[in-house]
Amino acid sequence: MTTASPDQLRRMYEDMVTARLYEERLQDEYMEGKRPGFDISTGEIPGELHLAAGQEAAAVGVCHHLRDDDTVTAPHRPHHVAIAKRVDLKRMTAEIFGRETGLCSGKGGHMHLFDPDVNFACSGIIAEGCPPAVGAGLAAKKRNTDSVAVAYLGEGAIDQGGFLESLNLASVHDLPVVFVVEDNDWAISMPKERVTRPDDGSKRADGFDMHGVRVDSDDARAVYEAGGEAVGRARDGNGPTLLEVQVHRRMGHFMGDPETYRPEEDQERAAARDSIDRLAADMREFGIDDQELEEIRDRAANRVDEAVTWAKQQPLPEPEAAHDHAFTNPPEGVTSEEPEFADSGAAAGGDD
Amino acid sequence: MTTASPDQLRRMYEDMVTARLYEERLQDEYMEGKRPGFDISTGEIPGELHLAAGQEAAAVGVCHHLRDDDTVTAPHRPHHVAIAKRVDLKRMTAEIFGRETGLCSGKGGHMHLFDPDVNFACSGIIAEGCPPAVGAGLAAKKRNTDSVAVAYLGEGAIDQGGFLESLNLASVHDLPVVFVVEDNDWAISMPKERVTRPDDGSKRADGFDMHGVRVDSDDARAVYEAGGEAVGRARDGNGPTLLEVQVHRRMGHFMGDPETYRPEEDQERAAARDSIDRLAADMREFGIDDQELEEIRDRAANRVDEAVTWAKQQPLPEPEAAHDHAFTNPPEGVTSEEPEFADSGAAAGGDD
Amino acid sequence: MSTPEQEAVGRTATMSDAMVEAVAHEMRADEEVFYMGEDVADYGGIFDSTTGLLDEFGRDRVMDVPISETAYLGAAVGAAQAGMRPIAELMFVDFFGVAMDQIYNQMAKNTYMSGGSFSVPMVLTTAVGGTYNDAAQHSQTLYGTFAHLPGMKVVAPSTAYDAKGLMHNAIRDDDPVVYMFHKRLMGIGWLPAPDGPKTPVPKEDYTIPFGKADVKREGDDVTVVTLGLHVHRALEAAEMLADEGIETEVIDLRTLKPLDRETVLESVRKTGRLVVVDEDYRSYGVTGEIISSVAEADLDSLEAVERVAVPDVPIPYSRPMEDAVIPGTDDVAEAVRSVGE
Amino acid sequence: MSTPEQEAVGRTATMSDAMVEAVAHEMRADEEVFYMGEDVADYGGIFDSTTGLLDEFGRDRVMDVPISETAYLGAAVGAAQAGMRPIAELMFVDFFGVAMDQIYNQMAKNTYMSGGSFSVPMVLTTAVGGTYNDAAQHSQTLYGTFAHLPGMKVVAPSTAYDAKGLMHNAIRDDDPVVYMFHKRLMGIGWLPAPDGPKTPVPKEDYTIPFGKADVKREGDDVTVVTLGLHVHRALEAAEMLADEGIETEVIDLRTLKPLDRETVLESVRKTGRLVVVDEDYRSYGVTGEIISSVAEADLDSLEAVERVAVPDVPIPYSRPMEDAVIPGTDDVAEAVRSVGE
Ligand SMILES: Cc1ncc(C[n+]2csc(CCOP(=O)(O)OP(=O)(O)O)c2C)c(N)n1
Ligand SMILES: Cc1ncc(C[n+]2csc(CCOP(=O)(O)OP(=O)(O)O)c2C)c(N)n1
Ligand SMILES: [Mg+2]
Ligand SMILES: [Mg+2]
Repeated sequence: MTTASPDQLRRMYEDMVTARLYEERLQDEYMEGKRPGFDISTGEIPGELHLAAGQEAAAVGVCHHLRDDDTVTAPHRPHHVAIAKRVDLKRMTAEIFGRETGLCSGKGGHMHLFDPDVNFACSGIIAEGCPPAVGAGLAAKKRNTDSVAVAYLGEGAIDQGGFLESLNLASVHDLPVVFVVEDNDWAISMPKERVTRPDDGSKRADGFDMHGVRVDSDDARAVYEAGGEAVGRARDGNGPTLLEVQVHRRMGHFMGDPETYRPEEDQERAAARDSIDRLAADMREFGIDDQELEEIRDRAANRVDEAVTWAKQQPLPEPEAAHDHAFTNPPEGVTSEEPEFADSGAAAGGDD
Repeated sequence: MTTASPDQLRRMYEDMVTARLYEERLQDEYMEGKRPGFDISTGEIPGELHLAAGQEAAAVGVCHHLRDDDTVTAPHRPHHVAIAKRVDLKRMTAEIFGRETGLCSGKGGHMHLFDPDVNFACSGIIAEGCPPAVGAGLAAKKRNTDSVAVAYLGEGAIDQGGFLESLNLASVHDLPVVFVVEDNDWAISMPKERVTRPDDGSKRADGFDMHGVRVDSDDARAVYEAGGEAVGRARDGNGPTLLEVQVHRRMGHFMGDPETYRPEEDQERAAARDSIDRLAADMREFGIDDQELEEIRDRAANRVDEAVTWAKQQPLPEPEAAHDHAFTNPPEGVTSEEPEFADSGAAAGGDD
Repeated sequence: MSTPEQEAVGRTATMSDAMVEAVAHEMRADEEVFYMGEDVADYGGIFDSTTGLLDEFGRDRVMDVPISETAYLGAAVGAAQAGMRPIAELMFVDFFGVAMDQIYNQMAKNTYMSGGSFSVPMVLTTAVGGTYNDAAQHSQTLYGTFAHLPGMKVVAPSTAYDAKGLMHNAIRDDDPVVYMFHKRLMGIGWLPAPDGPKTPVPKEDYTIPFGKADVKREGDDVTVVTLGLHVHRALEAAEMLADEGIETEVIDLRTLKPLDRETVLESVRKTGRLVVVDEDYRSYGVTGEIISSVAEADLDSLEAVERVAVPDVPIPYSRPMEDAVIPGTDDVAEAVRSVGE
Repeated sequence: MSTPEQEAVGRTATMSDAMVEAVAHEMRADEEVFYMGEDVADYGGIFDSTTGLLDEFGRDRVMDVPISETAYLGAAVGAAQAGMRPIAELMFVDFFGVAMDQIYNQMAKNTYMSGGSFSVPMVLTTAVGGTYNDAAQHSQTLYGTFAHLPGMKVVAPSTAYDAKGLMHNAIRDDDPVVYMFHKRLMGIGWLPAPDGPKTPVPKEDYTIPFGKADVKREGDDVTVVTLGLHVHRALEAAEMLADEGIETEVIDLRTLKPLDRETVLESVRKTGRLVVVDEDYRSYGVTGEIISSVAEADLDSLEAVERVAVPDVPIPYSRPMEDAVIPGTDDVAEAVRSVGE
């Protein structure tokens, strides 16, 4: 069993606080310039924004077992996972602000963050990050390295074919892949029980002869233990795991979501179950005092502020930059010349 | 438990023999004109041909619990299921021969047989008949009738998203749907264990909180019992079932398949396990004598011969018929007239 | 203050209101009509496509579905083949790839493959379009992709009036109709629409035929053919150009399948100059089809052509780049000027 | 008996042999190249796309995969992003709908969305085309569908010589390439090819650039632009027409993305008459793109145009109807005559 050490608790706490403060800051920045009357197409941060406040435990609990050469794919709600996977926070923030020096030169945005240095990628299409994660696992196996791949998805995504097919492919080849389902009880406005059976999403694994486990409480330490087992299993060549984690959606599905569909008690319940508070309480039991917690929070706040400040100073891309990067190589491929014997008659279409 | 009565054994035997003779006859007809040197684009029967000899038990064992108003969707290997579901054999054969009076006027062919009279449809795309079957079940539930829907698929199809998503949708709404997996051990050249986990496909149900059962021997009576339970459950509003049935592929995947990938022992093993022989033996135990079996076989042979003879006398479609039937209504929909107040200014695009 | 025309009709409505009104009318008239999609019940549709329907019709007829587009769009096909009349929503057209087999190998082909013995009376509604920085996976129109493939009727309204009449026709039609509504035209609170799409809309039901383009503005100098959001950008450009003395005819295709080649041709015979404006990718799409249709039918009528569309790159996220690739009013005006020279 | 040209090159090969030779060469040269698909191992590919590869390279590099196109094409994307160079086969292009999101929202867009920080060096091979009565779900080319969507290079060879050189380029390219091979051209035992695709093929490796059309036959009277199987039908028509005194220039596009508009334009400037022949659906596709490209670039060069393609219906099963919808040699000849008038 991988119990988190006090130092590991500190690291988790720091990343979780960073992620929380980051989301809260982005929320403010996003709303700025969109009012009055919330116009999604105005303001400093363009486009949709899906924030993950309340889901931090699922990010750190698994990603803190990962190395830079391990791959993570995240869905439309990626920031907390990116932070736990050590994605460059400044360039990620610049990307979210649509700036030229962003991770993707402003082309990707908040749902499509890519950082090759830590093998992090996103997709805004439900569950479609799963197959590429399986592919990263496959590459590791073929190359005989001990890298692993982790695919994050929401509990609403476990009804999607791309996820389900991935379970079989990972299982039949015993690939080093961990699927992490963040169960925040909601898929936009749809409560889990309206659209999915069974309630415990980790049971999906049973139909694929695969390890499945659910962490039934929003507890970073518990996730860390389950994540350690799953990542360890993958790294040691013992196959994939489906890990579901109970988290809580503290904000709307996306910014601007009125949440009129959501009972107030549910919102209150989610607000009351804060994995960060829980972890802080645990840390105190380990003798980590309030002052140290405060220091960590300050450090996190500074880091967030630095990233946002830096990002906002970055230039917007030139309009013409839109035409770059459709391809890595030139359109014609690795050559622009016809081969030499083209004139030998071989190119002329044969002997008919 | 739905044990098959002697009369039911007779009915199953007749349909199974009909299906077997039908496939053998089609094989001959198909090969005719394709030799020497097997050219798939010549001969009386156009296109690919996937025959189901050896899979008859799975067809009759389930379909003999069905009524005309129950829906069946079949995959690329549909003839035995069509026969068990009482699809018009003459018009089906004419369709396979590409004739004008075929079920689909020659437009569909052997992988795309449609018979609205008995609610039978096909798709040649793996597993993609599942969602429409779920839709038929949904319609039954909405209309509060007790019709059921059955989707057939091969064991290779249980890795496909369309099937897996259908399990959840049927389960979460308790729909009257039965998924029947015909496990013939092979998906073209790929043995089951190379591509799918687990071995027992009915276990897929476990991940969706749904009834799953496997009939582990190629035995029409056993399938009839399991099929009765599954169809009964659906008809009584108690939800879907995933039923896997062991069958045997006695021929190549499609006609012309050299089966060089398939060990000879496997071919011999499949040939030795004939569900028709097995059923005949059982019938003798019930006191049905050889003469009666012979009579049934003769009747079946006549029916097949009649259908093929009739089909071959049918005219080919006119080339121009290719342009019909893209739509049921005219391209413009239910009207070809602009509405009357179109001139009132409303049509002009408003007040800007 | 309403104009006399609006008085005649009764009131104006947003495109979303007009669409929902048509759906509600058909649901009242026929119990077999139902709506399924993600977030269409309590939420009322992410883009206001089902506002209020749950209250009136209940969960059985306004169904939230799992995020399983293949399963539920395919279920719509199955229910339609059983004689019901489902309306199934694909939240963004950009998601077509997770369900294209049901859309295209089943919904669109089953009528033909069955030789007409099966019908698939369903409507696939889907939101299209960019202009709000939702990046490469949430901003496309994919008009060309859907219009290219046979078996589906493809509708893309630009005004509330058209949206309602086309929706009535779509639901009553026995064939599969892909109904593409542009997010920017719906009149959603958080995504302000231009002025154009909010039009007078009769309260009663009415049907607009597919395959009849609508001349939204008459003009003798240049023909602009377009659809969806860009009808309004073209109209705006036409206003600017009128000041310069160029009279632009603006044709709103309204449907891509069937395509009203006749109206386009007639206009080009008058103007000789053709600009096609499209929010989809430039190559192998709408602009090519319109221009070559005219070229094939009457090459001599053509004096100058130009196309204005998204260059062949995915839609970028950041605003300056998105603005660069999605044709703006200025781009339309410039193209009109250039063919007018 | 071989011609002097063949002697120079060494030998002739079928298109399938030429493709496999290129794949095998690249697999020998680079351990990171591997092939995945259904029935690509023991079977050697339903359309002979992988004959013999299992024997040489073993199961780890020639992988049979589950019938899960989304999962394994997506896995190819993931492996490619990790720096490997997968070749992944979609058995028939008609199955694209079960995996289009991986193909188009991931494979094709990730390079762009990442601002070039990720590459997706993979080849998606897929079989296209009809002429053997495989009906609506197994006979399409879908050239237009793939060419319309940005981010993929799209290749469709018509001869063994081209197939090999284009395959080498496809595998070495750091970008996603969709390599569409026509079943009827492969030289499969059970689906006899016409004479044309079997050409002299050099034994050594060589690369043919994308975006260079090949003038397969020169002629001054009419330009025929086409690709794939229809290159051979056009060449056959050209032979017939030559007897009538009409000299046809036949341009083989070879790749749809990038598209060599220059070669087409040059030819039309010479002939003034343009026929585009396509085995895909007529509307919103290849024919429209070629014609409008010329119209846009040099309208005056065009004296007459015609398109020959599959009318906008699914492919019917029965032979007389399939023959009616897939353009034949006679259809091409007739179109050439009609623009030549
Ligand atoms: C294939 C597809 N269908 C629908 C959507 C629209 N969509 C975006 S997020 C979302 C809900 C996802 O719910 P869940 O997986 O639980 O993740 P959460 O948002 O709760 O984190 C939906 C339906 C999409 N992006 N892709
Ligand atoms: C989506 C899709 N992928 C691949 C195919 C090609 N294909 C046709 S049949 C078949 C094998 C199916 O195996 P199984 O489901 O076991 O059915 P069986 O042929 O054994 O009856 C394959 C791969 C297809 N038709 N559709
Ligand atoms: Mg959720
Ligand atoms: Mg099988």
